Amino acid sequence: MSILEVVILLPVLAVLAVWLGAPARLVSVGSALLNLVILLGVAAKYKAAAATGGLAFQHARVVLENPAISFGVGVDGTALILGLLTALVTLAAVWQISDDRPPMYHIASQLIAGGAFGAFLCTDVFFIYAFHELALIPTFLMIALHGRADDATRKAVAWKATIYLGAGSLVLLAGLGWLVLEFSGGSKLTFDLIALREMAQSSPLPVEKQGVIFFVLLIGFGTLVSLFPLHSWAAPAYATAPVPVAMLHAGVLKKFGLYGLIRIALPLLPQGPHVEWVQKAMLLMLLGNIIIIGLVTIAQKSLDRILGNSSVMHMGYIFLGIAAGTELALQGAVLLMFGHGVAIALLFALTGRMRNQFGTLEVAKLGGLASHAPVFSILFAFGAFASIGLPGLANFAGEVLIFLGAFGYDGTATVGPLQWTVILALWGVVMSAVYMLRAYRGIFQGTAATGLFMNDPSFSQRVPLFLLAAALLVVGCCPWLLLDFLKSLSTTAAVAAM
Amino acid sequence: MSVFSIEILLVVLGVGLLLLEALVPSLTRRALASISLGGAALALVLFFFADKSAAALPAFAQPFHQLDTLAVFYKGFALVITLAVLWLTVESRAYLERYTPGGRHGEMFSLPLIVCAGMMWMASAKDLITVFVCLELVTVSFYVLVAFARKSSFALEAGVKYLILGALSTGVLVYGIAWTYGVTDSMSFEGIAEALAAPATAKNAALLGAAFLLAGLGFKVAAAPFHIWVPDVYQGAPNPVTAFLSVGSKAAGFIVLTRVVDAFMAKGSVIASEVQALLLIGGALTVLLGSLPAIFQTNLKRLLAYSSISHAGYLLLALGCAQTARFDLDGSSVAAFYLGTYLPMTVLGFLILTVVRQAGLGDDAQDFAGLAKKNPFLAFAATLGFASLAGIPLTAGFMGKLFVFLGLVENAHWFALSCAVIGAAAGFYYYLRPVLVMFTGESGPALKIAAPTRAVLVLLAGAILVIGVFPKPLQGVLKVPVASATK
Amino acid sequence: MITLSHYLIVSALLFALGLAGVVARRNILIIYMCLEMMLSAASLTLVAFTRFHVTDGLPDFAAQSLVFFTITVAAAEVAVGLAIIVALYRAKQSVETEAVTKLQG
Amino acid sequence: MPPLLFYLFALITLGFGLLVVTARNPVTSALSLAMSFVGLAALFLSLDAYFIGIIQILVYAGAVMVLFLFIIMLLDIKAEEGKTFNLKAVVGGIVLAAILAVQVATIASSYQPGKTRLDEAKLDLKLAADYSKLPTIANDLRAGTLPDAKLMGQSLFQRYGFHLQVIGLLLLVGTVGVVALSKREREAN
Repeated sequence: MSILEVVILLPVLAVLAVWLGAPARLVSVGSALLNLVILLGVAAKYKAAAATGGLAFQHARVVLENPAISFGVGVDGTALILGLLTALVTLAAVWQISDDRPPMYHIASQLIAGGAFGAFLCTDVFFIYAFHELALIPTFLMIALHGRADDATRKAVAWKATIYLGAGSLVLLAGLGWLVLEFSGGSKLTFDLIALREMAQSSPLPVEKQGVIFFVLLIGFGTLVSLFPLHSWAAPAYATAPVPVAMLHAGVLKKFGLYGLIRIALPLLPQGPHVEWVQKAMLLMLLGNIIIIGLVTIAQKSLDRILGNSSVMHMGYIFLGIAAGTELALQGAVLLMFGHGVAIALLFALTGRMRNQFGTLEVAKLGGLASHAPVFSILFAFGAFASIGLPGLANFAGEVLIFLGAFGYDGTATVGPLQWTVILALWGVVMSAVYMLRAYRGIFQGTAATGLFMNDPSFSQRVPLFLLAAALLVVGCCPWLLLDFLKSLSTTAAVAAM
Repeated sequence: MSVFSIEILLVVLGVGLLLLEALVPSLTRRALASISLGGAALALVLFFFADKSAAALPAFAQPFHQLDTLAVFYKGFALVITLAVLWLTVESRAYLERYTPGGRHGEMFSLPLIVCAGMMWMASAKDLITVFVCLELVTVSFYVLVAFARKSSFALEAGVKYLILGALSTGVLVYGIAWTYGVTDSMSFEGIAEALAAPATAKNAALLGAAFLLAGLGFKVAAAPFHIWVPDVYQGAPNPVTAFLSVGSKAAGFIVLTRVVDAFMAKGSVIASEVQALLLIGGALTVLLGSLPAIFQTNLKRLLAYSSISHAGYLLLALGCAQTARFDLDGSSVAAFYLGTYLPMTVLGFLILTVVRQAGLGDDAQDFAGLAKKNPFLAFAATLGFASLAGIPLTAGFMGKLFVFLGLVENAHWFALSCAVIGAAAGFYYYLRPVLVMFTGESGPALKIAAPTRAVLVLLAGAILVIGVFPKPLQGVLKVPVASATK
Repeated sequence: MITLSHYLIVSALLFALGLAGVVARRNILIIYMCLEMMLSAASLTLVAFTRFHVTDGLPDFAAQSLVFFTITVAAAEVAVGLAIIVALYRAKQSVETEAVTKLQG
Repeated sequence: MPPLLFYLFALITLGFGLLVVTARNPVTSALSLAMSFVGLAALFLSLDAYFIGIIQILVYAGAVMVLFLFIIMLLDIKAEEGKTFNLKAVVGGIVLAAILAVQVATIASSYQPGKTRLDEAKLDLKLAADYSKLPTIANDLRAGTLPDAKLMGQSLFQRYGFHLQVIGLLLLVGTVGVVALSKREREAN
C-alpha cells in the first residue's frame, strides 16, 4: 500500500468517524495535520528522486481489466505541490471552523479534501475525474444548506454553480473519453495516464486533432476554473459559501482544472495549445479573465465580491502560463497555483471572521480595523499583497515566471499574439493593486461606522492563519523550494516546443 | 440440478402458495410472506450451485432455451429483484392493508414468483414464440399486480392504463412477429439472423416487421414514444409493483430486445443500419423525454418513473452501439452491465419511498423534508441512491453511463451523444434537488426503520459503491460477449 | 385471383381500424374491443404467412401454433381486463377515458 | 375459395370492424365485433386453417363477446350521448391509422413473395403423408383430407408442450387475478 493511498483514505476515514459520532473537530484537525506531515515527508523524499523528473511513490490496483481502469497513485512535482497545498488549506480550513457549527461542516470539508487529494494524486484518468466530482457534491450541498444568504439566494447560487460545474464536467468527460479512445489502439482501452503518455510520445495525434481535443478539454477544465466567459458562477458561489468550503474550493479544488490541463492535456496533446485558432481563443478568453473581470472587480463594493472576482481574475495568469507552454511559464503557473491557493484561503478565512462580527462586508461601511485588530490587519495584508503580487510573497515569483516565460516564448524578438497578451495582462497587475489597496485602506484605515468593531482572533484561532501567511512568505522568499520539484515540467515543455 | 428445475420450483412455489392461501385460512400474512421469501431465497441459493450448462436443460426445453452468459446473468438478476420486491411487499403492509382490507395479500406473494419464472424463461428464450408466451405470462401477471390495491382509485387508474397500453403493445408485437416470420420464414433468432443476411431478403417488409417488433418491445421497456404510460402507472401502482415493473419487467424486456437486435443487426443483415438508426434515435429521444419532464416533477415516485424512462434511453443507446466492438465489450454486454448497475439504485430508491410511506408520509418531495434530521441513516442511503441515479462518479450509475458514452464516442454517434449528455446534465439537477430537500426543512418525529430493512439498505448502498469503485466482478460475469456466436 | 398480398392488406386495414378506434374512442370497453381487433388482424397476417410458407407439402403448423397461443392470451387478457374495468366502474361509475385522468402532473 | 367469397368476407370483416369503431352504442360495437370475427374466421378457413377458424369463433364470438356483452349489460352502459368524440383524438386516430394502413399496404403490395397466388402455394398432401410419423395423420393425408386439428395438436403437444404449460399457467394467473380484483370484502362488518 502506497503512502499516497493513506493520504487519500485518511479524509474518508475521518468522514466515517465523524458520521459515526467521533468528536468532529479533533478527528478532522488530526487527520488534516497528519496528512500535512505525511506529504511533507513525501516531499522530502521526493527531492531525492526529483532529478529523474518522473513519478514517485507509484502504486496501482486494477479495478477493471477492459477498459483498463486501475486505482493508481503517484506524484510528480505538480501533483506534490498541489497535494501540499491541499493539506495546508485543509488544515487551516477545518481548524478555523468554530465549535458551534454542526459536524456537517467537518464532513463536507474532509470530503472535499479527500476528493482533491484523490484528484491530484491519482494516475488514472478515471479516478482523477471521479474524485473531483466527489469533491464537488459537498461543495454544492454546503452552499445550498449553510450558505450565508437568505434561503432563495443561496439555493439559486448553489444551482447556478451546480449547473455550470456539472455541464463543465460533462464536457470534460466527453473530452477525456475522446482522448482515451484516440490513444487506445486495438482492443485495449486504457485510462492509465502513464500508459496514455507513453502512447502520446510514441504515436502523437495529428496536430489539428490535438487542437480540437485540447479545446474541448479547455472548455471543460476551464469551466471548473472559471475561465472567461464561463466564470459567472464563481463570484456569487464564493461570496455565499460557508468559510471552509470557500477556502477549500477557491484555494484547492478550483486548481483541479488547471492541474488537469498541465498534467493530462499538455503531455498528451503537446501541440494542442499552439494550434493557431486554439491559442487565439485561449488568449482572448484569458484576457477576458484578466482585463474584463479586473474591471468588474474594481467596480465591486463589497469585500466578498471583490475577493470572489479577483480569484476569477487571477486564473487568467495561470491560463497564460499554460497557453505559453514554456518551461518557465509552466513552472510559474504551478507556483502561482500554490500561491493563489494559499492567499485566497487566507483572505476567505479572514473575511469569514469579519462577516461573523459585522454582518456586512460593504467596504464603505467598514474602517479603522487596523487600530482595533492589528494582528488581523497584518494577516489580511499578507493575503492582499500576495494576491497583488508583491515581491517576497509566493504569487510574485509565479507571476514573474509566467510573464517571462510567455514573453520569450519562441526566443525571437518578434511580438506575436502571446507577447501582446503579456503586455495587456501586465495591466491586470495594476488593476489588482487598485482594488486590493482600495479595499485594504477602506477597511483597515479611517474610521468605521458605529458599532463595527472587532478584536484580534484568539491565539488558537491565529494558528491556521499564521500557517497560511507563513507559507506565503516562505515560498515567496525561497521559491526554489517548490521549483525544485518542477523539473519534470521541462520534459513536457521540451515536447511542446518541438 | 439444472437452472430449469429452479424455474419449475418457483412456479410450484407460486401455485402452491395460492393453494395454501385458499385452503388454509389460519395461515397468517406473515407465514405467507415467509414461505414466499424463503422459497425465493432458496431458489437464489440453489441457482448459485445449479448446473448452468445448456446440456443440463431437459430435452424438451433444449430447442427453446439457451444458457449463454447473458441469460445466466439475467436469471440471477431476476431472482435478486424478485427477492427485493417480496421484501418491499412485506414493508408496504400498511399501504396494502389500507387498499385491500381484510386480505392476506397472498397474490402479492405468489404472483411475483410466477413472474420471476416467466422472466427467467424469457431471458433464455431462443425464439419468438417462447418470448411471446413468457412475455404474456409476465404481462398478464402485472395487470393483476398493478391494479391489486383495488380500493385505491390511483391503482385502478394505473391498472386500466397499463392494461390498455399493454394490450396495445401485445397487438403490435404479434403483428411485428407475424411480419418478421413472414419475411424470414423463421421464428428463431438464429434463423431470423440467417435469413436477414441473405441479400435477396425483402428489405422494406423486413423493416416493417422489425419496426413493429421493436415498437412492441419498446412499450415493455418504456422507450419513447411508447413511454407515456410509465409515469401514471408507476405512480399509481403499489411501490413493490412499481419497483418490479421498473427493474424486473424492464430488464426482461431488454434481454429480449438484445436478442432481437442481435438478430436484426447480425453480420450482413440487410436492415442492420436502419435498426441501428431506430435504436439510436429512439434512445436519444427516450433520454430527452425522460429527463426533461423529470425536471418539473415534485412527486418522487413520478420522478423515479421519468428516471426509469431516461435510463431505458441509455440502455437503447448501448444497444445501438452493438455493431462495432473495439474494446471487447459489445452493446449487449454494456446494456447488461448497465442493468446490473440499475438494479441496486432503483430498488434502493423504491425501498426508501416505501419506508417513508410506511411511516405515514407520502411520495411528494416535501414529505422528505428534514429527513436528514429524522433519520440520518436513511437520508445518507437516499443521497447515495440518487447520486448513483444521477451518475456521479464512484457510484454504480456512473460506470454504466461511462460505458454508454464511450460506446457512442467510439462509434461517433454525435447526435445521440449530445442528447445523452443533455439528459445526464438534467439528471444532476432533478436527482440532487430531492437530496437538498432531505437536508433542509423542519425536523419531525424520528423515523424508525426495522433492523432487516436497515440491513437491506446497507446491502444495496454497498452494492452501489462497490460497483462504482470496483466494477471488475460485475463485468467479469459478462466477460464473454454474448453475440460472438452470431457475429 | 387472391394472392398473399390480399390477405396482408386486409389484415393491415383491420389493424389500422383497430388502432384508429383505440386512439379516437373514449369508452374504455370499446377501446378494448378495438385492441382485440388489432390482435385478430395480427393473427390473420400470421395465418396468411404460414399458409404460404408450404413446407413438406403442408402449411407451417409450428408457426401457426402462435395464433393459438395468441387467442388464448387474448382470452385471459380480456378476463383480467374486464375485471379491472368493472372495478374501475365501481369506483368511478364511468368507463370513459375522462375517468382516468387523476394521475397527472 | 373463389375471389368473390374472399371479397365478401373481407368486406364483412372490415365493414363490421368499421362499425365497431364508429358505433355510439357499445352493444352495437360488441355485436359488430362478433360479426367481424365471423368474417375473419371465414378468411381463416379460406387459408386452410380450419382449427384456428373454429376457435376464433368459439373463443371470440362465443366467449369473449359474451363476456363483453355481459359486462355492458351488467354495468348498464348507455350509448354515448352528446359529445361522443374528442375531435383531436378522432383526427389523430384517423391520420395515424391512415398513415399506418397506407404504409403497410404499400409494402404488402410491393412485397415480392406476396404476389404468390393461393393456388400456386399448393399443399402436397401425398408428400406430407410420407413425412408424417403419426399413422392417423398419415392416413388422413393419404385420403386427401387435411387433418388440420390433428396437425395443430401434434405441433402443440409435441413441439410446444412447454409453451402450452406456460399458457396454462397464464390462464391460472388470469383466473386468480379476476378473483382477486373482484373480491368483495366484508364491508358490512
